[in-house]
Amino acid sequence: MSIGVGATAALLLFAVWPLAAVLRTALADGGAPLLAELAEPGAHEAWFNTLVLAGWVTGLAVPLGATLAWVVERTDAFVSERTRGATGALLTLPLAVPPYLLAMAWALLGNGRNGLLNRIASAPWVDLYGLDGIVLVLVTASYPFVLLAVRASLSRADPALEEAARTAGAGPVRVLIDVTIPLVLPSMAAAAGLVFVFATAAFGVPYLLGSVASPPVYFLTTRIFRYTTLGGEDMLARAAALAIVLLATSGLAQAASSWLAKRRSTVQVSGKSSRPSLVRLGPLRFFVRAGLALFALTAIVLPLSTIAWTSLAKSFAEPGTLSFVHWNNVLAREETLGAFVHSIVLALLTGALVAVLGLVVARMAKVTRRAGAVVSFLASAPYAVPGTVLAIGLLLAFSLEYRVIVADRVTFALYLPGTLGLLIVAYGVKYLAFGVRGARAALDQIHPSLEEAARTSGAGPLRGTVDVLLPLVSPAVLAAFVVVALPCLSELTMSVLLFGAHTQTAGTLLFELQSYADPPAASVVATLVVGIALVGDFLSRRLSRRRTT
Amino acid sequence: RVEVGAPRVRQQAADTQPTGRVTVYTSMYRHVIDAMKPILAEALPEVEVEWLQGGSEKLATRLDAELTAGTPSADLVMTSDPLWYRRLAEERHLAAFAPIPALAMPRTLVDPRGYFVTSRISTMVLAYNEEHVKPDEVPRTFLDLFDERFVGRVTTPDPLGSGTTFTTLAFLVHTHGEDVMQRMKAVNTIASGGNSSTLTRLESGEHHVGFVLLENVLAAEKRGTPVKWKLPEEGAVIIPGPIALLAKGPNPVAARAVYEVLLSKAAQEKIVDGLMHAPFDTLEPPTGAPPLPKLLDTKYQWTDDFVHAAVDQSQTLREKFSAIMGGH
Amino acid sequence: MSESGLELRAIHKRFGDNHVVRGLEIALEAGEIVALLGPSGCGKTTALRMVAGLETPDSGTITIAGQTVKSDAVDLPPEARRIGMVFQSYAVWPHKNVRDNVAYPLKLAKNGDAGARADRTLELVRLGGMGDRFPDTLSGGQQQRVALARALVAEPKLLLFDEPLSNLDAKLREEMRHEIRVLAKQVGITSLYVTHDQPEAFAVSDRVAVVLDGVIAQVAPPREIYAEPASLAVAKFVGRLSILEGVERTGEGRARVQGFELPVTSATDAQSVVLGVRPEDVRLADGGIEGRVTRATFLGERTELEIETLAGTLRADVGRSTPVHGGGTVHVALDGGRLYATPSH
Amino acid sequence: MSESGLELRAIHKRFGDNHVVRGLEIALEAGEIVALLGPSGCGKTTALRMVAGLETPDSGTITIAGQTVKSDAVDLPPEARRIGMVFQSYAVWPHKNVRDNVAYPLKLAKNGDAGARADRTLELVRLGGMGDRFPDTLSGGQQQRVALARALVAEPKLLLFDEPLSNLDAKLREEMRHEIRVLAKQVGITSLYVTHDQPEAFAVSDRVAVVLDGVIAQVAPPREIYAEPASLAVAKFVGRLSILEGVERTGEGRARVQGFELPVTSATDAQSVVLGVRPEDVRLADGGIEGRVTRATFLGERTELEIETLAGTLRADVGRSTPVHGGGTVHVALDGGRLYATPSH
Ligand SMILES: Nc1ncnc2c1ncn2[C@@H]1O[C@H](COP(=O)(O)OP(=O)(O)OP(=O)(O)O)[C@@H](O)[C@H]1O
Ligand SMILES: Nc1ncnc2c1ncn2[C@@H]1O[C@H](COP(=O)(O)OP(=O)(O)OP(=O)(O)O)[C@@H](O)[C@H]1O
Ligand SMILES: [Mg+2]
Ligand SMILES: [Mg+2]
Repeated sequence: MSIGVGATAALLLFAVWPLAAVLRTALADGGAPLLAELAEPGAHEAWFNTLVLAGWVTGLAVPLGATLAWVVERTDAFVSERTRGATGALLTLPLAVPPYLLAMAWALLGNGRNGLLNRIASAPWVDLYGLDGIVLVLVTASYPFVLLAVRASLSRADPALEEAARTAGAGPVRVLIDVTIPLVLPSMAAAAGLVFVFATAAFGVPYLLGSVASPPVYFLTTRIFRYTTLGGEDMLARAAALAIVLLATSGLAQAASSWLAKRRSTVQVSGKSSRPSLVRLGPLRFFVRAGLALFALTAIVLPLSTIAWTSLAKSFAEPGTLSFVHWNNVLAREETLGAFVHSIVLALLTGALVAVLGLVVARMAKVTRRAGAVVSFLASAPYAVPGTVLAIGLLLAFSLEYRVIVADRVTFALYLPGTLGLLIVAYGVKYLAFGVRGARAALDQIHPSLEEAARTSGAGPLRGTVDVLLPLVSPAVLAAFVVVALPCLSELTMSVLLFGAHTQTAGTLLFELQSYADPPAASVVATLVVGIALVGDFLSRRLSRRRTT
Repeated sequence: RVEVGAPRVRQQAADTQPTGRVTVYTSMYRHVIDAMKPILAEALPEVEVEWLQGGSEKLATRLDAELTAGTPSADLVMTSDPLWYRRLAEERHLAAFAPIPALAMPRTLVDPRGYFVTSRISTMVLAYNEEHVKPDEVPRTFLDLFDERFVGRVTTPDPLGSGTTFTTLAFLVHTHGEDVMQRMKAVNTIASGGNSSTLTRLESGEHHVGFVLLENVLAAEKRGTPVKWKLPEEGAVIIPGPIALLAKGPNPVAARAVYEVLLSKAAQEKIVDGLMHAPFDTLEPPTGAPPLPKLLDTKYQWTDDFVHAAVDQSQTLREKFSAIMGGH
Repeated sequence: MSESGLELRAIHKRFGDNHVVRGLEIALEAGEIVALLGPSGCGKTTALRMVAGLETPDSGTITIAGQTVKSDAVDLPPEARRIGMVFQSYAVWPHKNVRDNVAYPLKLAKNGDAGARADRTLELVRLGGMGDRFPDTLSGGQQQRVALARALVAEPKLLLFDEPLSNLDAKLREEMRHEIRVLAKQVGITSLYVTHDQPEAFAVSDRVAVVLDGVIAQVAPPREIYAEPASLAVAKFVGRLSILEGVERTGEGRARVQGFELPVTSATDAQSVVLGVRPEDVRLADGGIEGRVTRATFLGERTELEIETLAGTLRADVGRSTPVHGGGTVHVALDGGRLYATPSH
Repeated sequence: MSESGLELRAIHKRFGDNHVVRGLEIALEAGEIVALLGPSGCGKTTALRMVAGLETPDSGTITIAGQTVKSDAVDLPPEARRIGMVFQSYAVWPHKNVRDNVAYPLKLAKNGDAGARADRTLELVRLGGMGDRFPDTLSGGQQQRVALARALVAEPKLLLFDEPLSNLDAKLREEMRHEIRVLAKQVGITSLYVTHDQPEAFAVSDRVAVVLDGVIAQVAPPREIYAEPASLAVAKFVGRLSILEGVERTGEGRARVQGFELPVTSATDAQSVVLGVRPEDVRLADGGIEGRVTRATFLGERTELEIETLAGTLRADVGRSTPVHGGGTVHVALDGGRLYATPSH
């Protein structure tokens, strides 16, 4: 319990307090900045665009992710179980790639004037600048959330439910519509909520592809970004006011999705588990395979290889001439190594911190219903706060030194600016939601008697948790660790505001190169980031496979 | 009990010998910083200088937030937006200081009250891709960019995201009237990102003409580029990059010493190596660039009149720009 | 020969190296109920699922009501086989109410009258009036009856049951097995019923097929399979059995063990035999075989004894009034038994 | 009075409005095995979990081996109660091998000799040599024995079982219930055993406590509870029971039904009574009560009959050689019965 209290205190200090600092500025003078912002037509437009964007992204990513999940989990489209597993892994790769890198790649490939695709086709047939392009890129970045959730839910569902429909006379398609989809609807709804929030809070992609469109399109996040870059207290208050709007929007979406998810309880009694019989695709098999391959090529392989390839192209003017000159330049720079070391350390530490804290919070939510619900809300809310706003909150809250004084002596002093600590706090607060989510799902799958057996064997609550619960949830905790560590590896939005003289990260390096010094060198860093992320992803898969045996 | 306050002081302020750590927030390029490090180390062996390098706007956001909270962690700021320094000075966040080298600068490059001086000069020039722009088409003035012949071919950095660009916009509007923005709109100017992404758009041929900082083009020329630059006939927009001492900085004594070294000839030569102009006519311009006096001879002068207008109307100007260009 | 309800011919199925079903053959007459009875892992479920079309046999022919649904040339999908199936886990759809669950097969068959017919089938399984409730508000027994109604409603040619009662508690199980039999007979539907519970198989079926190791060891009506198991393995699986050694044949239909002679049937011609005895053929009687009671378990209506004799351990049931205690010496008479070939260890 | 093993006094527990346990009282002697037998939802599990400390009673006192573990003043956590518990779902930890599972309680008690003692306990539950295997390679019965070994190994003061066998198949269940009893007696440990299966309760325990609606309706040794149930509700729950109406007392220990007189015991002084008859007290006999056989189910060692008489439906068992068929008329004699107050509908 004391761990729970500690976790709550940490949450209040590191998550709630900085946000409160932001809100306070937004609500200064009786809410003047908020009211002023609400009266702005520009704000209305940004809000409207955000809703349209999030709506489209959700509307496309959910069916796409769910379809892919079904194909991977339930059809005979694969030659062997190995290819099934490999395809599943390949399709979740985008999770390991920062969305703004995807946007960079797509900007190169698909800008309306001279994107590579258009150059190859010698005709302007794609234009990814503007809302359409942003939607598409965000869809390719976010469908894996749905894929993972629906796959998990499909593999948990009692196959007899679907088989009963088959024997009742329904063909595979009818089964899909009448039984499978309703069964996975709750998990689809939950994933839809996540995707909606993801799209609402997205910054990099809307900025990179929206501001160069003609006319440019703005969203809540990019408008907030402008306010923050323009500087001044007034602007900060405006940004905070918009952040409230953003938070409310994504909060509503979250609430709606969890309402939808809970409305019909789908008790998934699993009897003796048998592998469900796979849907035989017959002649469609070829088309499904071709479709999968085409999708993986365009949505995953193409953008990633574009990034790698630009890093080798001599300049943007002559994309055909390859050389290692940028690689040599980047690798020769003193700070490159430092930045990557920092990022890897940050990713590992934050991943570990969030995985553990997420577990603690999820556990609290299970043990003490009401308090737990509040705490898990607090832990999940910051994900919906734009990184810029969160970073400003942290700057406002932690530019001062906090001293704990016992017996009139300073016993503990906390001063974060310029340290990796501040970045860990920022990343941790932002991504805690993932940790809580993962841990909750894992805990729900563990029969309470396993832990009770430890108690009756003589283990106290802590001991029981360590000896029984932790080992059992460790695959899920590892997954949460990876899901958090990957975006931290390349985090950009918050890092550029919070890094210190000695704490440059891969993200800030990338940003610096991209926007000031040397754009081709940025592709090198991007390639490195993606490479490290893919290696990390691969290693964690290996590790978790070993664990589950 | 919990106490909240300024962090522990790292060095006694009364100490007149410059020692300890000095933190500089700067938007200078990293290779320039790297080149300056040995100079500082030699001149001030007791002082450890920490460079926090980042975009001007990011650093401004960060410092604003720190100042709002009460304590800046920087001693010196050295970024590129003169208007912001004026606001900092008015809000009394800066300490007045007159370093000796500043006496040799052209007076237009020095704040008369001594709150900041120029440490380097960036120049906004015309740029075009020679593969796409015929010789007789090449723009000659800023206004030329927004001519009918360039419809859909113009790009600039985003004035709302980049300080140097905002300054340029303010000068154009101040000099030619608000009509300029209408003309930008009329040719579908894409104003996005920073100078470097603008250069990228020009290099790749996505756009053909625009304005961009001279230093970016010079750097590109070094590695080979189809983008050429041109000084506008009426003169370039020059953006002095100020340096200033923060009033509440943690280590003012050492900070002053660093301030002076950064303006020394040795350090300023590194600025020139970094393809920017130093604020002294005694120093050579960067290779291929016009000499300083030629630059300063421009229609776009930092008069009080302009500065007041730019500061007072910065908000309205931004709003108008947004409204005209679309988006906001 | 009467009309055929279901025929399996030479069915084989492997999972990787595991040859699970090894030439299974069985034929059901129309309207007949046959129970597949066998130990866990013997391939019962696999066989049933192949009949349903949920699993594909490696080879063999399956014919339902005269129509070949699976052969080398034909392979109908489950939905075209006109079957009804009841699963161990009920598999009642949680997102549909009871009526919609039951009406679903009718709707698929474009039956206009679906709701009304579903209600009538619900009456049949004694769930009248529950049509509007959702499955999560029903008890296990009620859910299983919904599943049954759903399987029956479209008048399939064949009903398949995979341990439909093993998630229910003992009392309910006894009630339901009777209900299932009555219903299937009333509707006159051919049924294949998988279970590993012997009394359940006996109570529900016309014939019992004992499946051992992927083949059918014996198919016969309950009485026959109980009284005349084809082998020791079948005998052991069908009801309790005590095995006595040191047995000699003493003539046609007679044998002697421990000096005690008794009437026997024989499953073998072998000379080296063991004697299988059912508990109800063991009586306490003076002058019988001597033994020591090693366990006496009072179970209510009967007390189960374990009696150690020189020939082996005997299990016997005695009424509650018989005074026996663990450790005492008793004499037992055997009323009958069956000879089996001595198993080779 | 002998040493106390477990005592529950006036235990109450509500879940919201649901008053689940309503003043439960029971005392076990040291070394005694008591089964809590009752229908689903009557509060057995809740009671057991309160003894374990996994659930907190609203009021009442719990004493284990003389030590008060829960009262108004005291509330020991589960780990301090010195109990062993066996769960219905086995709750064997999948990430530890068998030995580590069993050794865990010893390791917590800082017992240096943990591995060796775990191995000895594994021998006891007949899993010797399986220490290195992981639970997912074990059958259900083996897993449950691991759980049992884990509960026994640290020599707790009290063993708690919550339907430990209901996930196992019938044959295994019969074996295991005997094993559990033998082991508990061998170690001499006080045990509380929750089940809703009557034969299991009888086979495993010294005394059976029938729980109905959150209170204990009767505690007595199996024979007594079977022969002399305190009420009709208890009688119905403990074994099969037929109820006949139109009964009149004809003297001390005698009653008449349908003109047929029989010896009875009595659970009530009321004049308006019904007669409860056990199947084994029903015999086919000329001159008995006339009835029609409405169902005859051959189950192997016995055939279960349902006989409709004018006084009510009788259930009877007959041997396999008795020739009866559904629909025939029979006469039955009753060897005994018990009178209960007529239930008020
Ligand atoms: N999809 C499958 N893949 C691999 N092996 C399988 C599969 N399905 C069943 N088996 C194996 O085939 C054998 C027979 O399984 P089946 O389910 O038919 O047994 P069963 O007789 O129904 O047993 P139970 O009484 O336990 O349900 C088992 O050894 C099982 O492990
Ligand atoms: N945590 C809980 N919250 C609310 N109600 C509960 C809780 N646990 C049990 N109950 C309710 O208390 C009653 C008794 O439950 P309990 O589990 O003790 O029954 P049981 O006798 O063990 O039944 P079974 O034989 O089905 O296991 C049930 O109505 C159940 O729904
Ligand atoms: Mg099976
Ligand atoms: Mg229970």
